[in-house]
Amino acid sequence: MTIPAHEYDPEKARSLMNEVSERSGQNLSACYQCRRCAAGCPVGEETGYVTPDRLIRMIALGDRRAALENELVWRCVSCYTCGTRCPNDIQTARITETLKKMAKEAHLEPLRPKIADFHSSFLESGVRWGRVNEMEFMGIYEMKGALKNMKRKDFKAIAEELKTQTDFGLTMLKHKRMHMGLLMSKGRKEIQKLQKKAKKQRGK
Amino acid sequence: MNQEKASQTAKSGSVLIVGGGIGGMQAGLDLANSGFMVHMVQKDSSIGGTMVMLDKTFPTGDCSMCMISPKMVEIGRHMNVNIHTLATVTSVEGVPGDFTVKILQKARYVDPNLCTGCGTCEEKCPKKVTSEYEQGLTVRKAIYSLFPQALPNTRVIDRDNCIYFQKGKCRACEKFCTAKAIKFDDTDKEFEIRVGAIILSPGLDRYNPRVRQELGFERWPNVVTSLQFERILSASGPYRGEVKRPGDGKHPKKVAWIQCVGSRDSHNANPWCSSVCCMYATKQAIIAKEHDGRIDPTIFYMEMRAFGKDFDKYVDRAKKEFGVTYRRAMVSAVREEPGTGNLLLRFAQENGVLKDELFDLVVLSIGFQPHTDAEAFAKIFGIEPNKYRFAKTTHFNPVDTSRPGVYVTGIYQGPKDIPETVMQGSAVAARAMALLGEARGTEIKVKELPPERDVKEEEPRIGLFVCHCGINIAQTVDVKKVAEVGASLPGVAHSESMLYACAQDSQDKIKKLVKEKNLNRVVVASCTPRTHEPLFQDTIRDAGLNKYLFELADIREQCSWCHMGQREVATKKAMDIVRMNVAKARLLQPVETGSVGVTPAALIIGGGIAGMVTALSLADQGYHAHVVEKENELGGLIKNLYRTLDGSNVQPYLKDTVSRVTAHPNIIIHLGTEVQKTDGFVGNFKTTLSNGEGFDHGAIVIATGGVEYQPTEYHFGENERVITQRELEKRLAMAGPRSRERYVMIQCVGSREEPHNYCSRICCQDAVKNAITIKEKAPDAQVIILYRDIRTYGLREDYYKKARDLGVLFMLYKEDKKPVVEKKGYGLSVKAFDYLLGKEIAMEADYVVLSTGLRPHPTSEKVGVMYKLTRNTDGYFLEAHVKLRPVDFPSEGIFIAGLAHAPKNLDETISQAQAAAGRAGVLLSHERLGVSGIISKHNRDLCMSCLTCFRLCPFGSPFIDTDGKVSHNEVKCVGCGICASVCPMKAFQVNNFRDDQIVAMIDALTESAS
Amino acid sequence: MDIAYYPGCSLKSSSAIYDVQNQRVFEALGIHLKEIPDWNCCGATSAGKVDDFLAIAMPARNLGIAEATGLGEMIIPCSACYSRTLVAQCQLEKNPELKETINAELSKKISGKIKISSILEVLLSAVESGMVAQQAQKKLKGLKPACYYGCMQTRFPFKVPVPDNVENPQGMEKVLKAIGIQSLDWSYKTDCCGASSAVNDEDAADALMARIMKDAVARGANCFVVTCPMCQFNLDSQQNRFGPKHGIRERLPVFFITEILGLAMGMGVEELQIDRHLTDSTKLLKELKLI
Amino acid sequence: MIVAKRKPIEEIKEMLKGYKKVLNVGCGTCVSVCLVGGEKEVNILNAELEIARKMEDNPIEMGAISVERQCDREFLAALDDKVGEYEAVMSMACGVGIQFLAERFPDKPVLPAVNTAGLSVNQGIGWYEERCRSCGDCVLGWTAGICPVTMCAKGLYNGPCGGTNKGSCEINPDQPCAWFMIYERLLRQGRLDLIMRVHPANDWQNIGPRTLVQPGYSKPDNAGQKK
Repeated sequence: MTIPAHEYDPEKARSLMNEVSERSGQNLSACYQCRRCAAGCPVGEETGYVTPDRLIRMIALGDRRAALENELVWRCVSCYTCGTRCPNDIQTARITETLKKMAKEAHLEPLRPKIADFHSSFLESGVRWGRVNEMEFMGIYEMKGALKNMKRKDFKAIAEELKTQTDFGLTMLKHKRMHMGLLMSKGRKEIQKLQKKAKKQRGK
Repeated sequence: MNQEKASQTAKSGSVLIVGGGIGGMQAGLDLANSGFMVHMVQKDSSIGGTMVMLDKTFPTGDCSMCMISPKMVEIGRHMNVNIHTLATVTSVEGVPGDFTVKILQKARYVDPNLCTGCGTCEEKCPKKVTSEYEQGLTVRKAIYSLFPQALPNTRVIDRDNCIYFQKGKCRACEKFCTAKAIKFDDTDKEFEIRVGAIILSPGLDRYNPRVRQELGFERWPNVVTSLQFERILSASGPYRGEVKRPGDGKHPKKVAWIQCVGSRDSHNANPWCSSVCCMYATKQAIIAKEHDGRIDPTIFYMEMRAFGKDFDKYVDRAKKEFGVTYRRAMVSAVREEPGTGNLLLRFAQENGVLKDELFDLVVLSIGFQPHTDAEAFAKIFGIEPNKYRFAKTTHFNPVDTSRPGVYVTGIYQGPKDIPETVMQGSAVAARAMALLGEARGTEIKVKELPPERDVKEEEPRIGLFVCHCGINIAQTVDVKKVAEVGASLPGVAHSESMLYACAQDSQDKIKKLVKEKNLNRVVVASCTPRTHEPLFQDTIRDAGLNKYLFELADIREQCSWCHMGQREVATKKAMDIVRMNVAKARLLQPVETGSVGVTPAALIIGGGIAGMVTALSLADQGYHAHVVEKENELGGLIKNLYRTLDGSNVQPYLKDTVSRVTAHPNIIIHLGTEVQKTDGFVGNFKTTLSNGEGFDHGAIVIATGGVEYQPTEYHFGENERVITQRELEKRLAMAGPRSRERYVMIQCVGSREEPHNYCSRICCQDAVKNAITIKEKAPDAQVIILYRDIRTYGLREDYYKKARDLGVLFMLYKEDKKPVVEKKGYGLSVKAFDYLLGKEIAMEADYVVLSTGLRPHPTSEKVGVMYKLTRNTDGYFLEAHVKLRPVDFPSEGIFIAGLAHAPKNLDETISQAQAAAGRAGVLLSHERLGVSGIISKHNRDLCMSCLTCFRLCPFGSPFIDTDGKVSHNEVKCVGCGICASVCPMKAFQVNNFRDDQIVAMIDALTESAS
Repeated sequence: MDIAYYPGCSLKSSSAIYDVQNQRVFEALGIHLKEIPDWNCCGATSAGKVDDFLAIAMPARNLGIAEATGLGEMIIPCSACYSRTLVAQCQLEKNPELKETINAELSKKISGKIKISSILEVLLSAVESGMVAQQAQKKLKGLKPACYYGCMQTRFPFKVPVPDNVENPQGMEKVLKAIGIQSLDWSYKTDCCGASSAVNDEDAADALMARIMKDAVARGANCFVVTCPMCQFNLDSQQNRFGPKHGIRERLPVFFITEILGLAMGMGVEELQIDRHLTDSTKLLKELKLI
Repeated sequence: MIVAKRKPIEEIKEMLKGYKKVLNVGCGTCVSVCLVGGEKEVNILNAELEIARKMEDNPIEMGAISVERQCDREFLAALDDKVGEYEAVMSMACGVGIQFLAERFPDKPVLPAVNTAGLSVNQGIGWYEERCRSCGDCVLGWTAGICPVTMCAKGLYNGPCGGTNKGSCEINPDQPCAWFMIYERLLRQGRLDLIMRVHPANDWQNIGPRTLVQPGYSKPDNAGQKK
């Protein structure tokens, strides 16, 4: 089965390139496909070999669907190895971060819901209390996971997750590493106001 | 005001050359051989530069030292060249023709006049220091010479590491120096010289990969730089040429090269491409494989930039014959496998799958970068550096710096390979000759010689001198015994042994003995004739003997060095060698060396830019230049070239050049005609043209140029939307691109595939240039370039980056999956396979632009036959030596410039044209040309004109004379001896190598054996 | 000498032991950590992935607070917080208009006058001043540490000044050398431990950590020394998970650099709360007779 | 010119088996030009023989002399006082020279060192191709300068035979068919009608050695006596 040829549309390609370049602050067209980033990417094997160089190539050729829906966008651990060693100074980790936001804006179902839920729960907790409360944000994160499993009626996964989390909690308690109190920062209102303001601006 | 002042004071007839690498040496020799005094300033303790560190060179595999040391010996002995080592220039004042230069020379602590370079001091010196020359792989002593063949080979004391200078003890070197040459009280010296022109050839530093810790240099012992690997490969290197790895001395089996270390990296290192690393990595892989067949070489590269003559063929040979694996994927980090010292490289394979592979040795192909003091250097000479601190030059004057009278050659002008450096060496020589034309010959020394004694009737009275050469011979051969036995040989009137036959005092002794004992032949038993024969010949000539009454018996390279330690056998062999040379000496005859006049004019075939630039340079030097052009107007290929890559405007330059050529009094232009016939020989050619005109001239420059390949692929000719880069360039110059227009360019059309497996070198530049023009004028235009390797080498890499920044899309294609072009509506559709996404891409184009290559000019065949010039398989003329004589032909007096030699860019053509003018200038600067003594003599009585010699002689000296019989033109003869060996009637005999002499040597050897 | 101190959320929860150690060790070195009042979470990597504006705004507020204390330097032990705050400061410098919109909402405005230092920069200044050698007299013979920096200590999403070599940092090695400990060179010093993916992308994280562990073990290290609580927590808590998965039997204690310094200063294991590691760390110390 | 090829060393050794002292005579014209019988080749052959015989402990003494031409008796005069010292004479000249030498010294065995191979052109260094079989009745005028006797395998006067196949001779595809070439060249010269001429068979009847007297000269009446 030969993969169907990709129709290259210069307009589409340029608009995707401009959007990603601007929002990530990276000059994608500078890439000369040396594949150093692929060799250096620690999660290269986990993403089904969708490595940073191929991600840039998707964007350069205007393949928006492929660019937004691939494993690298979600599983990139933002370790910035690719960008630090890129001879043309392209920080692909910033590109995956941008593509995560673009995927969300395009209401695309994240390929790795757990990762998306983790980061949204973490940040929400941070903004809500001013400081991240581990017990609370992990709770919300697990709830979101459980809800998804519930919808899929995957009770075994829920049970398993519950078991690992409780075991983990117990060892943390045993080693007196479990923090019980509630961390807060009074000035969190300023952060929340900034967040609202930014959302309004983005909305325009 | 300065300009007139200079012309009042007479111009200086000497030239300063800053930097003693191959570029500086070429310029020095050209100038010294054409009547100029040369001052060569070198900051190291010996000349040689980077090239002497190399083991072999590409694409021929010639050993670098064998090529460069004859040039070093020649420049070392040249009367008109003063070499100031350990010296740097501190200030330069004045104007072209009259510069005053201050030079600071560091103390050497060894007296050059006394030191004979025997090396005993180095052996006895206790202090070990890491050797910079050997790239830190091994040690040298505190008193040392840079490398075995150093020139001058006077030792030098490294003050910072010498125990005496640091702690006041030791002085071992002084104790053991038999020549008493050590001078601890030596001081730095400052002196001033006056020169007419300055040539900068300081070379470059190499990129130190230590700053890129992820590559593991100086962290994992088995990661070496490419220059360290050159030393590992070299027979004079730390491991004597045995390929071992520094970590544990094991023989590496899997060896990896990582390309572009320090180059093509505007983020972490230097943005330019260093031009030579792709090829030297390929060469190192091949040579390593030759040393040790088990080695499995892999080269990790980004683009294989094999743009030079026969380079692509060399890379193909590496792949097919030597099994070198080329991986188009860059490595991110080099990790070491704990415990084994092996190195783990991870890379992305073509299908995207990541692979870990273990290697025994990793070689980092490091590039060049300007010296750390490049800014200060430029300030001293008052020249403008470009933004990367190279010397700033323009496209149309590639060897002129921003300051008149100061010229630049070699990699200080931009990264380049050895042939281009040598070309620029001759080019700057030409520029200096043009500037100081009238001062030629005003400051050089000429040697007076006593009259030659007539020894024809005398019985042979041979003087035999057997040399110790310090320890080099005496350690293995019983020199005294050889001298004693030698004394009894028939014809020997005097025999003795000497500590150093080549030393100044021994020379004087030989002269005294020749006069006192009325010796009429001299045999010296010492080292290789290659380096010292001219020295001894001049000595006996000073004593009034014809210099060919001399024999050098090599009992060092051919005896003591290769039989180290076997005393009796070596001594017996030394006696045999001496007996043979004495036997030959008995039959030596004096040889008269004639000379021929030189017509100070040159014939230049081809009126393109190469021919015109050569003509202008020669005319400026004061010679007449006959430009013969087939068409009815000058200009050649660049008539349809508008802009160069860096935006310089070509048409005004062309018009200006044509007008200067037509206006120049020394240039005679013959349009619409070709060369009918050329007779005569170097210095005395006579040419008649097809239009009947005829003239005499002393040199010939072949500038027949090339033609653009007319493509047949991709529906060219059928569909008018398929155009070539030239047509696109014209179209852009006239109308400019329209917005949203769609261009797809295809590279390597008609190049790099059989039967034309070579790179035409200019098409990548053309494509990138036009792409930039389009994108700058119409940012929303689509420009896609389908390429096999973008070869924007050297400082041209900036434009490849600029094209990408402007949004030009570059897509790789391979020879076996070429793009497919079809008609689609009004425009065209192009399909190509994208290797990164692993799927086909369909594009649309209003224009498909073919980057067509170059072909040799159709007249090359005729011109080649006319002047007996051979051509390579691609039809380009074959120069005398691909590395060190890129502008000469084997036969004297004929030179080459421009596309006729090989495809090249406009600035490189201009460099080569100026170089050809330089080389021709050297020849034409002599009133008379001395003919070498060691040539073939022809006995017409024995000759039956069987024409075998006529057919075989590569230099065309036998010719069919007016009486129908074969005659021999001694001026063309270089004494190679082919005719003497094939002549059935023994009518040819080479002076000093006659049959009877050689038979006498053989008999002398066989008699003693029986 | 006083210095502003930003602990960050993890030093107040799961990695509280690190907060304790910082306080004690720096106190002993005569460097008084002044925790900045009412600091908020820096957003860590999540902000970078979810909301670019917040990724700058959250650390910006802390910068405002830190500058208000009037101190010239702020130490941030956690690599993630250090990276986020330093990047925010540099981005605000480069982008006055963004600085404007953020300052508008902040009670304590930013003017960009405070130096953001990683724990290693401060420790190295203490090494130079001789305080470390003077305080940390006890010889910890037998420790063969692999110094593990993780990715955020030397690599950043934007251009920022990096005080150490990006690819082969030597900060920890120098500090340990000052107290007589020779650490070994290895190939995975700055590789990523997976950070949050240890929770939300186990296979990827385990593969990363296994590679790091295998090289350290093969090099003959008997422990890790780290400065980042995220790396410490991951390596410390997940050895029992990725070990069996990738066939690694060895278990290496993961010390904070403050723990090593504390021991060398004669502090006890309980005092430094070294006994609270999830991978046992006291067994090695007993074997080497260091406690 | 006349060309020849050196006989294999075994055959020469066989001929010289019985002799201890042999004079080897070189010739300075045709065989020198074709690099088989000049002064150099005489020395080389002598060296080969002396070494070979020495190794078989049956040494031979080889004399060496080269004359300008062995087909002119004046040049052979130089050998008169030399031949006596030798048991046999070897000649490296063409067949003409060898026989003329034998006629001059009838009591000495004269042995050939080369095989004469006809009248050839010099295509390259050491590479010769035959053109003429000297049949004595030249037809080149009618065959556009291509000799059917030499160039055609069957030597047909009125070819081509039925075997031409696409321009090559039937006996060997690399061998061009002479008559095809004749046809082509005559066509080009517009003289194709000549090919239809029937040429009567040549008179090959048993003629002995042909004697030729150039016009204006005459055979001296005392011819036939030994000089």
